[in-house]
Amino acid sequence: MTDTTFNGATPDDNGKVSPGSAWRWLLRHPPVVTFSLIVLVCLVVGTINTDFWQVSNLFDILRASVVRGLFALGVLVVLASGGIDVSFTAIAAFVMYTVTMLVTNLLPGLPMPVILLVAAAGGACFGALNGLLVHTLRAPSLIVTIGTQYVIRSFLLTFVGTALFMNIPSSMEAFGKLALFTHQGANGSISVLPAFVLVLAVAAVVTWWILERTLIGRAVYAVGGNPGIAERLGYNLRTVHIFVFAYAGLLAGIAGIMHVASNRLANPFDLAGTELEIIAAVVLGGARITGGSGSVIGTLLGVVLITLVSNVLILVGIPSTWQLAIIGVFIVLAGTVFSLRARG
Amino acid sequence: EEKPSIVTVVKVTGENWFTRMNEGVDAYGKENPGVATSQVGPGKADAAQQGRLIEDLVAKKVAAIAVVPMDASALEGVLKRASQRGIKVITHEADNMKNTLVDIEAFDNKVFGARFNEKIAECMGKSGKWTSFVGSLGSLTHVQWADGGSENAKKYPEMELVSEKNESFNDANRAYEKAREILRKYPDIKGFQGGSAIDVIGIGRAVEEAGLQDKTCVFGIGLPKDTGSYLESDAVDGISFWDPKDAGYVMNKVADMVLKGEELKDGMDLGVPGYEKVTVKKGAGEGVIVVGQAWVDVDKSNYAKYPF
Amino acid sequence: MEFRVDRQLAFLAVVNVAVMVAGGVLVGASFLDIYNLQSMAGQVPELGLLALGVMLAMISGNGGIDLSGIALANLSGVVAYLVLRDTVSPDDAPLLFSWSFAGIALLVGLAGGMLNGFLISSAGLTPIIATLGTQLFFTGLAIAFTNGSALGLGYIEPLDAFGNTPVLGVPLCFALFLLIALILGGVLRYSPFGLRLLLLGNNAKAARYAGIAEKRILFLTYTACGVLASVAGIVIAARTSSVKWDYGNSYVLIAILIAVMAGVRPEGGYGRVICVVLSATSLQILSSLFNFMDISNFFRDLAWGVLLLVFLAASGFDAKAWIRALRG
Amino acid sequence: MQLKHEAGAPPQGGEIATATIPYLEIRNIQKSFGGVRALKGVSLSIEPGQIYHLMGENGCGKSTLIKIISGAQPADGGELLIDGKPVGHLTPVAALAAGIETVYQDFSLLPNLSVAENVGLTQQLVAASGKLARRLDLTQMRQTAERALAAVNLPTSRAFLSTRTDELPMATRQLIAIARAIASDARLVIMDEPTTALTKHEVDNLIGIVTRLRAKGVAVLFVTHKLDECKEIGGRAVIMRDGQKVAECDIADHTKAELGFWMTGKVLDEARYRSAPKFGDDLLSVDALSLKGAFANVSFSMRRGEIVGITGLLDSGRNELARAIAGVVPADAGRIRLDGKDVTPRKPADAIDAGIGYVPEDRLSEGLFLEKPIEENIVVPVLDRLRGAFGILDGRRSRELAKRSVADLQVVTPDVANPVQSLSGGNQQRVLIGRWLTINPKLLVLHGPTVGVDVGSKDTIYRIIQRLADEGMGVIIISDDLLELLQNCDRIMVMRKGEVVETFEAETLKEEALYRALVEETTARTPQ
Ligand SMILES: Nc1ncnc2c1ncn2[C@@H]1O[C@H](COP(=O)(O)OP(=O)(O)OP(=O)(O)O)[C@@H](O)[C@H]1O
Ligand SMILES: Nc1ncnc2c1ncn2[C@@H]1O[C@H](COP(=O)(O)OP(=O)(O)OP(=O)(O)O)[C@@H](O)[C@H]1O
Ligand SMILES: [Mg+2]
Ligand SMILES: [Mg+2]
Repeated sequence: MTDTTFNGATPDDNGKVSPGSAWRWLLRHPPVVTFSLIVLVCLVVGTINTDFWQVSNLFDILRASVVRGLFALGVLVVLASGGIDVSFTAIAAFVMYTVTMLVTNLLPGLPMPVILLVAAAGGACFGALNGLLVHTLRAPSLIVTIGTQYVIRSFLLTFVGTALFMNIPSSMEAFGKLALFTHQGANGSISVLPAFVLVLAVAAVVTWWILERTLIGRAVYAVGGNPGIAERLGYNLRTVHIFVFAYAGLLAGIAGIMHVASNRLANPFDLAGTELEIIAAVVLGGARITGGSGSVIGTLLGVVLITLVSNVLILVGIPSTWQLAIIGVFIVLAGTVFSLRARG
Repeated sequence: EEKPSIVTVVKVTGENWFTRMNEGVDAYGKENPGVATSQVGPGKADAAQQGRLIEDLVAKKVAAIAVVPMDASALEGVLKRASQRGIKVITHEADNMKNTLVDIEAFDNKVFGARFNEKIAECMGKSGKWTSFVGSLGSLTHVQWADGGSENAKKYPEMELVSEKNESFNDANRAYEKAREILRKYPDIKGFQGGSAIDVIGIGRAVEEAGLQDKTCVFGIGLPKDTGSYLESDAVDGISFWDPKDAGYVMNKVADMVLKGEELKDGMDLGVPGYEKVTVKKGAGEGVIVVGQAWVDVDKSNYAKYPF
Repeated sequence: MEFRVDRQLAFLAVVNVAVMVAGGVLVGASFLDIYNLQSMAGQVPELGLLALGVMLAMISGNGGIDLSGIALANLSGVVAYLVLRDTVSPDDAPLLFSWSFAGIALLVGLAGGMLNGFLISSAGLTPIIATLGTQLFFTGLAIAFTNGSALGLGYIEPLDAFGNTPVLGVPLCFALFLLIALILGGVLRYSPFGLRLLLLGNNAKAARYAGIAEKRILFLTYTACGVLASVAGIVIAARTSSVKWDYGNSYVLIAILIAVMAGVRPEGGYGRVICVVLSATSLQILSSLFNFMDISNFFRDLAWGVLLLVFLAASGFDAKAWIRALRG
Repeated sequence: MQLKHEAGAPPQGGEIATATIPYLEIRNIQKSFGGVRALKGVSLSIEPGQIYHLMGENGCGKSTLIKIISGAQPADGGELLIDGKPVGHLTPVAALAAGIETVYQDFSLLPNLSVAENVGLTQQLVAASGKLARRLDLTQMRQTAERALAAVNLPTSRAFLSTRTDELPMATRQLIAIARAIASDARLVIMDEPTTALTKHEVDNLIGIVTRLRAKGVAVLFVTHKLDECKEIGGRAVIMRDGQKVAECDIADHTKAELGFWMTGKVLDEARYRSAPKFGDDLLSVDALSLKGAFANVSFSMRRGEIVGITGLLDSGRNELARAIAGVVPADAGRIRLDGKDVTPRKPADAIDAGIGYVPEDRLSEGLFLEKPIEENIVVPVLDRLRGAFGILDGRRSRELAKRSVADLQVVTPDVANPVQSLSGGNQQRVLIGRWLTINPKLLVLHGPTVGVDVGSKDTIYRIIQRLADEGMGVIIISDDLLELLQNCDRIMVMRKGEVVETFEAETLKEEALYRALVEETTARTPQ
């Protein structure tokens, strides 16, 4: 029961944690680690190729971070509760394709907010299903969500459709083209910061608020910290399980729509297979795969880091064939840093 | 039940390209009650899955298999076993395939690539930076087109090929992000040559957003329906393709001929537009390669004529 | 230590037989003829070997899993070929080529496995992160080395024979798979190492207190996973007579599926080789059956997913009943 | 064992008639875990403003009863009434809402949450009656936390409020658990062995808190083994044995001897199991052993056939010392010599090779492979010795070995192939001891050898310990069961704040003296 092995931080008499070394401080604040990595990458790339310092580049990284970011926020919540989810890409694909198709064929005039609502609701339903299964089967969520991923994706492709189609609803296309900032480049080439980055911003704030400022948020961390004790203290595991997966599903639904809107086409084959990369981003943001930790800011940084690494390789002149290997190394390194933290 | 069955195996089920091809396959089946035609394909674009699928068809001992390989070399093994089992093997888009009786190419890929490049050169006034895309470095034809293009570009000393053969992994979004990145590194780039059928979609979007419709020339393979909006906005200047339906039809027809023991003669007419006068040449293995001139060039003016 | 027939084993055996019979009925004799049996057997090893790796990882407990299997398999094939391409000519010395190919592939697998083992046992990464990272890393290397294109080995008699030729009616690669399974089963059941591994997975803390060298065992286990992967890589190269970085990109999840269906406890401490073999074969037979009946591949994946969930539910129930039986 | 009856028949709770309806009434509560009947029908009624001491041997069902009252575990049978109204199954939230606050034996703190959250969240959870879709009131949470922490003399600085609880020492954690219980206005506060980690000073402070609660009409239910504390606090004693309530009475009216008799069912004759020890030559010498944050230069030595007891409060360093000797958490300075050879272990394997066997404190999580056969649990340290041809395990020999030690230690089981899970606590413990006998160790370290084990088994286990010592094995017993130490040891070392402060000859030692040495205050731990 009571494990009395002392970890590094021995409090002095008034129970305050004695200030650790800078290194330990770093380990205690994972987002800082991630941030430093980002700065490092930027400096390296920026010195190799000064074109890196361009507004358009910033815009592109932000744009490319939106869908990933939405996914990552969902994964963060699941990880924090001690679970793991690999079915969100399937959910996103299903929702984005089905919703887009229905809207196009049935009520093309549907305004964007409504579409988003529908997608969010749809995603949440799938997510809730995940949560229910994880809770009732009492099986590792990784395995469960692998199962649901298969079911959802193949249901989509078997019964809903497989055809890529371009004629997405006008409201979605308009939303995708909506510009927040427009920047005139040297050669008169324009680069725009699309408005839908705001969706990520909003999602991030909301997620932060839920996690830090509501009971359910604290309950998520409580369960992630020690489910047995959490239950004994009156936190309802069932609610938490269903919530986290439903929330991940909800964000996935929205992410799917963002993907279509920015892409101006709906392809049911898209997104599949990116789930592990997203989880990696969240872990790079300092969330522990074992649950009970992780922060929104860290997660966003993790996403930026991954996007950065996969977006600057041409600039640096690295053949894109090295991209995966580099990301892999990043994950291993970050993983090591954080495992040190876990033991530190 | 006893009529010989010709099974067409595509890279992946469901993509518009292969859905269109299916029409050709079915069409041939309808016109020729003598044979049963059908099309199958893996649910994921994975050479392994395609291999396993064929493996089972071989075990099932169908009469003929017409394959559009995900990855030609990954199928050599299983197709060898197929022919050992007396199954007639026809391939498409794989002129380096050894274990095939007949490989069907809609056209000579190098020439096709050259034609793209010619168009691009035309459009960009035979000078400036240009680049090429491929679905993946693994897909042979894409690479051949890219090479054909760069070959042709040598004629024009002012044209400079930069960071060639960008992989889009058949994902419009990846193509888009690659294109953005290139536009950033080479702001003055003028020409893009698309590889996979969705490359032009991604490139087109990037160009459109950068507002460089008039400053750039985007050509590549693509389907009219998918590319339409970008043709309209001049983000994509022109696409060429061969009709997958015809390809599917021809594959099955040739398979049928092989089954009947009819021989394929140079210059013969396969009764499908673009394949009226095919050239037959020796293939990488025992088999032959049948080459047509089945390309279709499409631009803003005429894309609406094509229902796919 | 006699041979136990537990529920899972019986169930899987029944499934195998049932699907075979179903095949015989729905498709006819052609499904049961020797050629098809051989062809199905020939397809099992690739996934089967990877699944065995996943099983080992899972048994070792603490969320043990190996996501890097197929990536390492492809990498070992790629490296082996690239090394030999310019040194040994497959046409002049096919036998030498084949053996050295296998040798190098195994070495790569060994190295990759040791990397995983080190990261998990010494650097203390959670298996899922470690193997996720190495998965991308291995795949990345394979891409970088090959520029993403497939490398055809061409026809190399011994390799091809290993991949495809039946000996006494049994495809060689399948025989090898069975042999490996047999050895692995023996090790798990009858060797101190195996027993320690199972105990470690059952309760890591107690294992440490009992003097079991946790790190060493974890290291060896993941190293073994790596070697198994490279064997899979050899099989793949032999059967497709080519090597490519993204071959079998859908295998990661299927391998886990097989392991879970075999009743391997994802929490660690329990798993039987024989069950993994049977669950691999049953999946193979089922998917072949679907292909024979040209049922859409999407539908097959749907079936997989449902199967997995059903098995989870079933095993969850089993476990409880089991405990009850013991306590009552 | 014979019972002397002059201790008199135990008085039953019924004897004091109560006019008011009790706040909480428990009727015939039953609970079983698989085989064990942890509670065999317990009834009890709790009056407002009254203090109760739940007493009984380890494993008699105290914690289980508490878990049921606080809704942490459902009862199998019986009923609970609050203010005379039946409440069926209590959920944790329902119990809290009804004003039942609990300090669990394992503290039940959330390791990854801050002190403030651990103390302050529960209240809001209850206010929302378990519904999680609520805003979190940070200021309220902080104020609640500050108030409660102040009450137990813990700092209320922001730094401390935002510390993760898993970074704090045991005593602080236990105080936080207490703070959580008194944070919101409770009607019944349950404390399961709340003083295991506390110094005299902190205990006194706790007693102060209790009296204040009582004054406010709050009922308090203590679980404790420390009779002196009970006497000091006063109130009613509720005595359990083997899952049943055997007595209820006013604690002032009865002597420790009587209480002890009712608890154990036999007169607490301090009769020592230890008789006529014959010591061999020097076996173990520990010098200047230290582990940062746990214990500092501990030195002692012992001879063959000697039994040394080590005791102290929860974070006195006794547990770490035991673990260090066993190599589980290696010491970072000092040396351990066995037979003159330096064997200072870096990991358990080293200790085992050197001939040191360690029976850990927590059987279930540190000792046993619950789902695995008894056989494997026993032979695990000697697998290499059981290798036959080609390094294959020799099944027959390992079975023989297991059978022999099962017989030797009187483990009650039909078949060594059964999972150890199917055994009762006492038997499980004997399996663990059996495991170490297979390496016939020179030194056996027993950490809480009879926790959760009942009288019958205790007796058996003690006799085994004595036999081993007589055979010349050195034995170290780490325990907070003082009687256990007095009955079995030759010497008893008392640790405080990581140092061995006193060493007694057990022969002549009295329990009171030992207890005083245990909780003696040296310096104030927490500033006022
Ligand atoms: N979760 C459980 N599963 C099975 N048996 C249990 C469980 N918890 C307790 N027991 C058993 O129930 C009985 C009562 O346990 P309980 O913890 O109530 O004893 P206790 O009086 O609190 O002992 P201690 O004084 O050591 O805390 C013991 O036999 C114990 O082994
Ligand atoms: N904390 C616990 N968690 C789970 N199971 C427990 C726990 N403690 C005891 N048990 C189970 O409770 C049962 C009896 O435990 P208990 O300690 O009461 O045995 P016992 O009555 O002391 O037996 P013996 O007389 O042999 O000592 C056993 O089946 C044991 O597995
Ligand atoms: Mg207790
Ligand atoms: Mg008993």
